[in-house]
Amino acid sequence: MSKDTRVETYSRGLIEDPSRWKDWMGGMWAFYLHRFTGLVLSFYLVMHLFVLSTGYWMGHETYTEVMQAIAAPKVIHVMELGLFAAFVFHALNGTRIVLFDMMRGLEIQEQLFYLSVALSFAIVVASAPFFLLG
Amino acid sequence: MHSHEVIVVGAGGAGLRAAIAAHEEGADVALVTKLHPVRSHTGAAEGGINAALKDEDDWEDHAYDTVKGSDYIGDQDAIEAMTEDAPSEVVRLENMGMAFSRDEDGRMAQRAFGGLSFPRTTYASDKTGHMLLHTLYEQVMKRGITVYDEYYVTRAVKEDGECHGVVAVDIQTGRVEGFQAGATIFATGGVGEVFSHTTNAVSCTGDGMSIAYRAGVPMEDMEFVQFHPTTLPSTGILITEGCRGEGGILYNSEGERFMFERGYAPNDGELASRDVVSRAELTEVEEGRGFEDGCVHLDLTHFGEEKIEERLAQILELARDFEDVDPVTEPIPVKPGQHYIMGGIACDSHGATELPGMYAVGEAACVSVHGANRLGGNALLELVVFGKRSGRHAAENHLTNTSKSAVEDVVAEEQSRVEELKDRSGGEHQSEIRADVQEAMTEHVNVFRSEEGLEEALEIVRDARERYESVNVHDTSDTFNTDLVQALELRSIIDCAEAITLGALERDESRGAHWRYEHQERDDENWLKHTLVYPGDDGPRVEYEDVEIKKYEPKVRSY
Amino acid sequence: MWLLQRVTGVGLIFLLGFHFAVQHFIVGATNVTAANTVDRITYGLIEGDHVIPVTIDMSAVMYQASALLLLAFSVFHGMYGVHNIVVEQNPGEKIERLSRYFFTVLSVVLLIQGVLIFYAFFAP
Amino acid sequence: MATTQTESEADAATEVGSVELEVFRYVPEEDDEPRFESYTVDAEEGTTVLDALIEIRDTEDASLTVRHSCRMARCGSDALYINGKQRLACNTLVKEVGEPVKVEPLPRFDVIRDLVVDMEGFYDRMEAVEPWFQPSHEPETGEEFLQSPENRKNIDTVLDCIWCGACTSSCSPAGTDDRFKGPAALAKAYRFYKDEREGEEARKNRLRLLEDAHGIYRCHTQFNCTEVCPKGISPTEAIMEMSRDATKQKLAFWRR
Repeated sequence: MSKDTRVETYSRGLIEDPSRWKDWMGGMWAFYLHRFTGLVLSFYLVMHLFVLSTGYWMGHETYTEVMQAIAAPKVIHVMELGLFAAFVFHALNGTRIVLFDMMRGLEIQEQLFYLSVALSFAIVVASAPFFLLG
Repeated sequence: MHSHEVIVVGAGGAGLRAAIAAHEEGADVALVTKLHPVRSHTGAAEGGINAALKDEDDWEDHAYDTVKGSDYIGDQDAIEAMTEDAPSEVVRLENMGMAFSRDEDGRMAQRAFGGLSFPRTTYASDKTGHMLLHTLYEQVMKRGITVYDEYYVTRAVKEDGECHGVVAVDIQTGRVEGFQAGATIFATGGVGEVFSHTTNAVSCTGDGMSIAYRAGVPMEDMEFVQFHPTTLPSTGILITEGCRGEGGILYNSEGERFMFERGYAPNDGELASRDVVSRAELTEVEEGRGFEDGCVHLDLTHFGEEKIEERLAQILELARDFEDVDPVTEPIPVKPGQHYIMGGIACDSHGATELPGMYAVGEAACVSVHGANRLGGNALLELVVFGKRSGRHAAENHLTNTSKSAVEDVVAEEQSRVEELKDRSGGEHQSEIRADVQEAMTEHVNVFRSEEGLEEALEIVRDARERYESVNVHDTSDTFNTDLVQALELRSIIDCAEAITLGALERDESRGAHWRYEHQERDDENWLKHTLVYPGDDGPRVEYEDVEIKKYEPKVRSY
Repeated sequence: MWLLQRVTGVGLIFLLGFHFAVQHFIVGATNVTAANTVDRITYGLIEGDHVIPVTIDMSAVMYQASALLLLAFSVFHGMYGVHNIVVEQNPGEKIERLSRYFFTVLSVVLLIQGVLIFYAFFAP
Repeated sequence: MATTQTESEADAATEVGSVELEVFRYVPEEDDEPRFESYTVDAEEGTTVLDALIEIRDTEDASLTVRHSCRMARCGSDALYINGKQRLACNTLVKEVGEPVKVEPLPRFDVIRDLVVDMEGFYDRMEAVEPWFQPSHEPETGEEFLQSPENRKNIDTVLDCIWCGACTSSCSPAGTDDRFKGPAALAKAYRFYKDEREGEEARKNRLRLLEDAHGIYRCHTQFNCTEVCPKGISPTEAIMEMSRDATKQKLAFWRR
């Protein structure tokens, strides 16, 4: 860690960190899930705007064709449901974090995490038909 | 090779305070310590720090209490110096940011303690030592004082009757390094590891005393070892005197409040001084009125949870974690355990020893303010008062003609001693010898001492010294070799154990913490004097020195 | 910035929630055409004739505001979030600065692109 | 375990029997890579992990290296990673963590040897928050700063920090970002931040010191630090309060 250490030290490296996932406690899961879903959503945002840009650069016809083509395969619907799940969890856990910022619920942080997971799950299951059928 | 004007060995409360004082006097000062400063055992002190802060209180009463507590063998000039400085030094700590517990009016709170005529023990919950240690270390960081942590000092460099610094093993790398200094202050703490049942950390091995002793400076009053009346039976962990100060009660197995009912201390009861309470407890146990494990019960259940949590939070934690007892609802089993050594490196009230350039302070020193028995709350006070005095004195009077080559010579000698230790084969492991010494000392040189037992202990200790000649270090690594460090520490333990036992054997009277079966009375005619143990060619040599008596003539001591 | 991340985050819960509701609960992903996109952006008219059969005719300005806010908030929240992950690896001043430039530029590009898309379907 | 066996409770009170420990070993002169070594020791009801390690060192393998000193959870030397969590070896009972007891040095710290890690970086972090008292004014001789008992009580828990490093070891942002001071140092800063003796100016300075890009806002409320702290401190809470205050202060900039 420090440069002015007297002895050679052995660094176990960062690989240690995720490899200990079995030991993670609630807060740690919340953090990694939040981060992961955040990355997914950000990546989607970039791609989404890229796809939509056909509407500007290639005209309305092409836009409609592209949108229809993308939405056609069933697997896309499942992925969209996944995206929605990411959003719901990120939003609920984000609410949990904002609560902490306001110094609320610090003692029940772990329960709040489980609550946000459970709520996300419920919302996603309830919404699934719209994605898979629509 | 490092060179500083003042080197402080040991970074507990006394060492840190001395370093700060020396730095304030403008000296180039560095701390050399075998533990990182915040790991020091000062942090485990619980109860508080005595000072006559209040208007109704008087430092001279504090001085009298201390003299009486010392069983009249404390040097009264030093005691007066300490108690007079106490209020300003405690305020100084507050000004450094120390978080004392507070009264309603926002001033520092004080509570009652054993052997004191006024509730003058200033405290920070039951973590006073922790707060003190951290506050002082914060000030060391602020001042940018150099700290060499995890260096084990093995020897003082002595040439032409002066101390030119020390030599230490860098525990992390195994290298032997020299520290040249115009003044070396030993603040290395106590000797708990001499005993098996102790409140002390395993690092309290009396290194400083042994090093100074080997440089020709005597150990003073080593036979006066304090046994704290309330330690946990399984681990020896300290249960603060603050428990009794706040109103905790000691019961025997017959439900008697024996301190009163059996007449040990008809006036002060549980708040008699520590030697009195420890003896009372053991007497109860020996007469069959104890609990399992040789314990009595310390009852706090009448306090209610809130008070315990506020004032004795740590006790709650310790009793629950280490003894599986909940002090809120049940009494804590306690028994006496080694806690403190009143003796140490002989020095004057500026911490200066016979050897120019060498100082001692804190538990490692014997200024003699505690005499035959230390009062609770006076140890932390000693640290700050004499820490300041010795640091200041050392900064003003350090030697200027120290020799670099003398240090280098000793580095080479110590280097080969360490190499030789590691290369050895055969012989016993240090842990076996250490355990034998500890057991013998706990068996025979405990609260009650008999001539026969002391002689047996002395024999075992001397035998251990012979066995140590061929001690074997199994670990040959250079990196963080704790096996080596412990082997080196063992020699200090043996040195101290021998001085303690020898002093106890010679002193055929009972005074303060020293109690002899054959001579149960105090003998002021023959023994109003300090024991000095010098190293000699064929074993230690004992000499005596008169006690400094000023205002307070010895009289019968009762609580 | 930290606060802004919080504010946009909370805002996004509603904006993105609305967006999802429109796209997947009312219109349905398979039914996106240029025509209904134009309807929404120009007139604030959301026709749910596929999944949930409701028709919302909200104020055009409201819809436009929500769409543009969604764009701004999501671009900021997303890009600043990813930048933070980079910073947190303590990659050194240089890469940190590069990351800041990169995500700033990317954000601007995304914003412009978003506005252009908006413009493409704004046809009163 | 023992609580369900009502019959043999008296026996179970003293004997737990032999316990297996898997201990992380790395001696730089001998090992290129760390390895795990198995030991078996006899344990009693009250045997702590530290007791077991000392037993191994004294009787089986003298080369096993671990920092320890006070044995009473005060010096903070022996924070280790025991069965998946940062704990103090001296107040962790062997029987409470389950077998085998897997003992590793603190994660995210570099290893010097065996269970001994390099604490220098940790100490640097502690020092970086200027953890010393900065009073509102220079006191006159003998003047004592006043502090209300309530204010003193507010900082009681954070004052108890023993610098063991368990929290900082558990914190992922502190692991990846050297410049993030980590939970221990920030809790230490909070100890002064909340101390009313320091005054308004010092409070503002303390926040200013903490709120750069690698400062308090790096906290991701993982709560690992709070979970592992052997002294029951919640650094997360301290950090949240300071970041809230820092934000408020910034928002109110036009009022000044």
